[in-house]
Amino acid sequence: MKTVKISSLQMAMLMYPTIVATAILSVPNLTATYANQDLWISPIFASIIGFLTVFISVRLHKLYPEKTVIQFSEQIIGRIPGKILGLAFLFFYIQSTGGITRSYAEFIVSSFLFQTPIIVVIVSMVLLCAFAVYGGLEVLGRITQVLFPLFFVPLFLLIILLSPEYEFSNIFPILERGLLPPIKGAVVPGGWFSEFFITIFLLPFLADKKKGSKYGILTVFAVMITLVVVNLIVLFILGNTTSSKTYPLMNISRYISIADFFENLESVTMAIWILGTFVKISVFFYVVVLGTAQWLNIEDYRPLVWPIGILIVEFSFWAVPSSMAFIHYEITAFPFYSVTIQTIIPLFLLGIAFFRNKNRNRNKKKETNSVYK
Amino acid sequence: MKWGNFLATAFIILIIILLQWPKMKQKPKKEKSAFIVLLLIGLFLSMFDLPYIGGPAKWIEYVFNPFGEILEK
Amino acid sequence: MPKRRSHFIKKFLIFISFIGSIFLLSGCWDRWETNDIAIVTATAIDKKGDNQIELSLQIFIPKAFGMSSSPSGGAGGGAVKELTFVISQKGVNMADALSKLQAELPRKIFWGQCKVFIFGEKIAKEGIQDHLDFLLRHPQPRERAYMFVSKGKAKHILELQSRLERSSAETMRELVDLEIGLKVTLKDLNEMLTSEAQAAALPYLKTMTEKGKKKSFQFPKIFGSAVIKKDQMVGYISQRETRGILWIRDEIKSYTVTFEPEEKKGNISLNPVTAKVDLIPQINGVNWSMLVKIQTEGTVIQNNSSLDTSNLSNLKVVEKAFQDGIRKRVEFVIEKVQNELRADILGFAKEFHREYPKQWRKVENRWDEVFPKVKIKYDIKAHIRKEGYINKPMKFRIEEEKE
Amino acid sequence: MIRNIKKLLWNMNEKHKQIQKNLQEPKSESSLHLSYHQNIEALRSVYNNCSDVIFREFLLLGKKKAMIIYMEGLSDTMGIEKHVLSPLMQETKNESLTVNEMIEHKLIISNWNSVYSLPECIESISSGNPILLCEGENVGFSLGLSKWEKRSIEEPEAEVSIRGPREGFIESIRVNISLLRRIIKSPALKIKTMKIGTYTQTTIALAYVEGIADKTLIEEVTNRLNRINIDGILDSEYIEEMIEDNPYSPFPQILSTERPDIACANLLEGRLVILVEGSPFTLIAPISFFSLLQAQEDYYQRFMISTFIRWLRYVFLGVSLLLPSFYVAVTTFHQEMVPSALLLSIAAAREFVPFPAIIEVLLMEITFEALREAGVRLPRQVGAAVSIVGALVIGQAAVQAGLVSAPMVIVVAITGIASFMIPRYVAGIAIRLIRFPIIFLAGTLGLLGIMLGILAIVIHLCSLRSFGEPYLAPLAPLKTKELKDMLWRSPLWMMDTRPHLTGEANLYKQTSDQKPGPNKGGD
Repeated sequence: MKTVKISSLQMAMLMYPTIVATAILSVPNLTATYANQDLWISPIFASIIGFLTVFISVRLHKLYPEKTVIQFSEQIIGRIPGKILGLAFLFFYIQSTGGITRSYAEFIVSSFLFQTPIIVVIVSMVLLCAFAVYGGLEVLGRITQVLFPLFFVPLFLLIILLSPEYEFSNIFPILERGLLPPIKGAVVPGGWFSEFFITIFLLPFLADKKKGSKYGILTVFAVMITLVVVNLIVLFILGNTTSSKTYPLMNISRYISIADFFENLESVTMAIWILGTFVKISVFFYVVVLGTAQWLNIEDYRPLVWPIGILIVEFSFWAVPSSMAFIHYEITAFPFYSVTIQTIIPLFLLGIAFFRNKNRNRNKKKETNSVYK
Repeated sequence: MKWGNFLATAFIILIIILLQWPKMKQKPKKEKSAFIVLLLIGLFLSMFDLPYIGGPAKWIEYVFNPFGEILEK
Repeated sequence: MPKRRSHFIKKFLIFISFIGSIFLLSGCWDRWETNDIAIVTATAIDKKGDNQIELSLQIFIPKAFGMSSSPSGGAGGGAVKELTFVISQKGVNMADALSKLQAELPRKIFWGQCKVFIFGEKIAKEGIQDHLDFLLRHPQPRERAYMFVSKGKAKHILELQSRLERSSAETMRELVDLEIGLKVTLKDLNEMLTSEAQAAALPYLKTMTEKGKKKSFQFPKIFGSAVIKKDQMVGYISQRETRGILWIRDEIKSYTVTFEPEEKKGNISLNPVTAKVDLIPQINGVNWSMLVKIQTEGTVIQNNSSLDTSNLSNLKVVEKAFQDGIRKRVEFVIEKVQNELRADILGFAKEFHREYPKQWRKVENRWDEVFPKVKIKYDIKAHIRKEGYINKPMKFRIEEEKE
Repeated sequence: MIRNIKKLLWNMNEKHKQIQKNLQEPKSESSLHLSYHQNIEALRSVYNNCSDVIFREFLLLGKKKAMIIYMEGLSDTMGIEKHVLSPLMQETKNESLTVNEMIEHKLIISNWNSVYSLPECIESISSGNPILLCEGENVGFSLGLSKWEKRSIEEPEAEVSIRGPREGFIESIRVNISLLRRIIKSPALKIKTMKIGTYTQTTIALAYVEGIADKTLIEEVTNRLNRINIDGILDSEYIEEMIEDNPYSPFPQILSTERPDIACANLLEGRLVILVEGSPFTLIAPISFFSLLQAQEDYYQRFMISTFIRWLRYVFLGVSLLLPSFYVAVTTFHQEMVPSALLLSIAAAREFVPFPAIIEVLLMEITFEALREAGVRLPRQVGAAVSIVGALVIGQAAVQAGLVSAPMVIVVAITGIASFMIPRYVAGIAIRLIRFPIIFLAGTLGLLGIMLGILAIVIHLCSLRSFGEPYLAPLAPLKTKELKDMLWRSPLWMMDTRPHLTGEANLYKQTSDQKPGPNKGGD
């Protein structure tokens, strides 16, 4: 394969929409269900999982600098178990991609294009992502660099334009029922934060490896800040009705009104949000394709893009029966599933690899001592 | 089994093969077989009425249900 | 060269399928031409019979708009052509009535621009929550739409004509935007009804008649507010009292304060008035009290009294009078809300909850009983900062010149 | 099926080989003979039926037979008579010079050289240089006396500027090279020439500044140029299409310009310039998307004004690409987005229009494009008439007849004006072309469709390269140092560095800290 290189800034710009794009839409609702007016504290707790995941992924990367988790898990726990674990990862990512695609389409169909067949929305997006993934990681990196300002600046503008409507006192009382509700609320965004494990698929391709961990941590921090801010503005505007809205951010963006002229801009919000979702689906798609290729020991992953695209479309139907069921899944299963696969298992891998290396080093030292001296 | 879905998928797979195959000529056999097998899995899945049969989400929900119950309390 | 060839075939196929799909796709689904939609400008919900509601829509007629705006159409110069018409239908709930309405209209009903919702008094007394469910769930109605309660049938208000604006809906919207009365959007209403107090106040509409020489003209007017508790209308407060609410809610903006200084004849009017209002909840054992703190400033716009405000000692008298005027107003309305209506439309519950979450939880379920017992303290500071372009009252001048 | 394709491809291959064979002219390896007559015969048979080739025989200094062969109209007849024939035909008695000495001493010509083979002779003749052949010599002399009619240097019509040099390239490559040389006097300006086109034998010159331009880039371009095997080159576009990175892209990956100052500016930034004989348009490579949006005049105006104009251009690029589709999306999908009053008037205006909005837009856009194309091709006087008729028909009659709505006319007009804002014609065409698929997308999926269209364009632009350089260069991959000439136009004294895309070695183009001010110069 050609040596593909992206900069660590590009990695950060890839990761940010990957986490934030779907999180800003549904996290305020999901956390408000548990944390009520303390929903803005939850992302701070949740970000601990993010920091931990980035730490694990950077550590693992340092032990196996040129490899992704699919490859080195075979080295750590042996060939057959490694393959099985790799399959689990692949299954997780392909299913997540399907789920993300479906929730994207579900959102579009339920708020904008009511009569459009959902398959059209899904297929058009997956097709575009397939083209981007086919172009390779370098192209993805560049795309996200173009899209990042288009995604971030409007989000920022939204915060400013809505400022006349803020009712800051909605934040009180802080920690009314102690720390437990915000911690419970942190469980769901925790699932999002553990998606930072995807960095393990990007780190081997960094041109400036030294900055990798720094940018990784920075991204977690940026995501945390974004979620806190988004949760706060949702709270400031919607107050105690936050938990009853399916897409709170959507509701507040409908509330913008400037000079009686720029009103009802939710379609624009949707359009911009699509950019983030595109990056998210593309990154997940890329991870699945790259992982599959590595799992099968194939050099060029590009031909696999198309068949996996079909699988993603099928999974998007298979994985989710209805939008209510998906929300239920997102609360009761997804966070645990995501954290198990992306944080806990890698943690075990890291532990095993660490001990093995120690042993090996000791053995090596012994060997070198005995043989060459 | 929905024939519409199956036929549409088959058609798309045909297009994919037509477009991608010429580029893969020089590639090793392994790659070609992986490509075909993945396509066949896609074709196989398209035969089911996917939204209405228990999917992976349900299995996972089943596995992680205890945790979810703790949260719901 | 085989490579190039295959490349070409690929691009060609993609192109063909792309174009083909585009042609297949366009012309269906969610596309609605502007001449296929019926733009709803206002909605009225009334009670009809025992268990039914009557949904009335005010719908814009683009044809008439084109006529009145083009120079050739307006040549007649006669009566202004009506730009809207009202259509109504009954049903068990809004969605039901709406589907019946749709069957009567050749165009698709479009809610996206509907900025006025009016509940008839009867239905408001019965409960509005069920209808709010529809408005909040349906993606088209706007959260920013203004909510009203009307005296009598709401449908009548839609049927009124407007002389300045395009429609009566537009008139009402503009009236609210001037912030003379309450300004309640769908989002606000939803928030207020689900908040701790579970009470809200909506602007109350009345049909007024102005008798002209040739024919009388009817127009809608905001006339105080309707008070809603849980989800039913429990009472009504007058326009004057509504101003008291505006004071406490810190929403006074463009209205003139007129008061009479003690022991002096005549009035002084202030405009504009700026104010800063704080509600400070206090709990002392079992005694719950609320400190209403108002700091306000105004500019003299008319002085009919015999006081020269440029005199500093006189100014103090005037300021005192100003202060008392506000106090009277606020006291009056709080008294009414607390004891007569027993609906916490002022958001006291929220304040207590925020300041004293623990104590609040004890009374959460019996706030209705606690609310009337809350003692109110006042701390009102009123000042007059400017006196306009002339200093002494006009009266004075004339008298001075006489002498 | 696959076998069929295979067969097809194989056939293609064979055909291609044959074409290649045909294209290669029978090469006469023959070097010149000692026999004068044999040489003449060979040349005469080559130029059989070419009435414009003149064979003039004369006695060289009264002794030997000699012949001068040239093409009428390509060579300087006066010069031949004055500087070649008249000195060589004078009989001298005492001297016995060799032919070489004779030419060196007698000919009053600065530029000549010896040729040893028949093909060389032919090439020399067809490029206008007369050939002198002598009895008993197996060497011919190519005399630098070519001269043909050419256009004088004028202001380029396609790229007009208000301030800045007014010279434009012309069809003669020599003049064009001299125009470059007049601006960049340093010997570091190198010019490599080659001939492409089996029949046209067009001279192609590759110009670059040594030390600034990347060496691998020069190699790459040379390779691509050498790969061209075609019968004729009529314009630089032929070269452009043969060496592009992605021939299926609507976006130009090579810039063409008529102006020497633009060419030189790019040379100094480390880019390569390809000049083609017979075309006033020179090619510049590699380029990025943003250089299509920059006019040379940006650098001849005060930087604030240039920055403002640049931003205006970016905005109107978006407008010309998206406005019609946005109008379609908003009026047919997202009516709630339009402010109430505006929606009511649009609804009123559209009330009697028989077409759906998307058809209306397409109708108008296509008519507009047709009008524009008609205006370009027609003689200038008629062109004006066409545009007046067009404006009248669309602007007034169509609206009054109720065929289109007035807001639509405004939208199309603004789009039209916006597309004129793009300084490079080729980029403008690309944008105009892409507009149509996006209108379709907007008509099917509303804003979502527009967004998908934009995403597709972004994906395409991001995977596009111009001679190995990413097409969206300073933006993606991000080069913070180069944003100063993309997001805005920094003042000249702040632009210290060259774009890193082309020359890593010679990064700084001027000393930094040259900010002028009263305390720096004079008293």
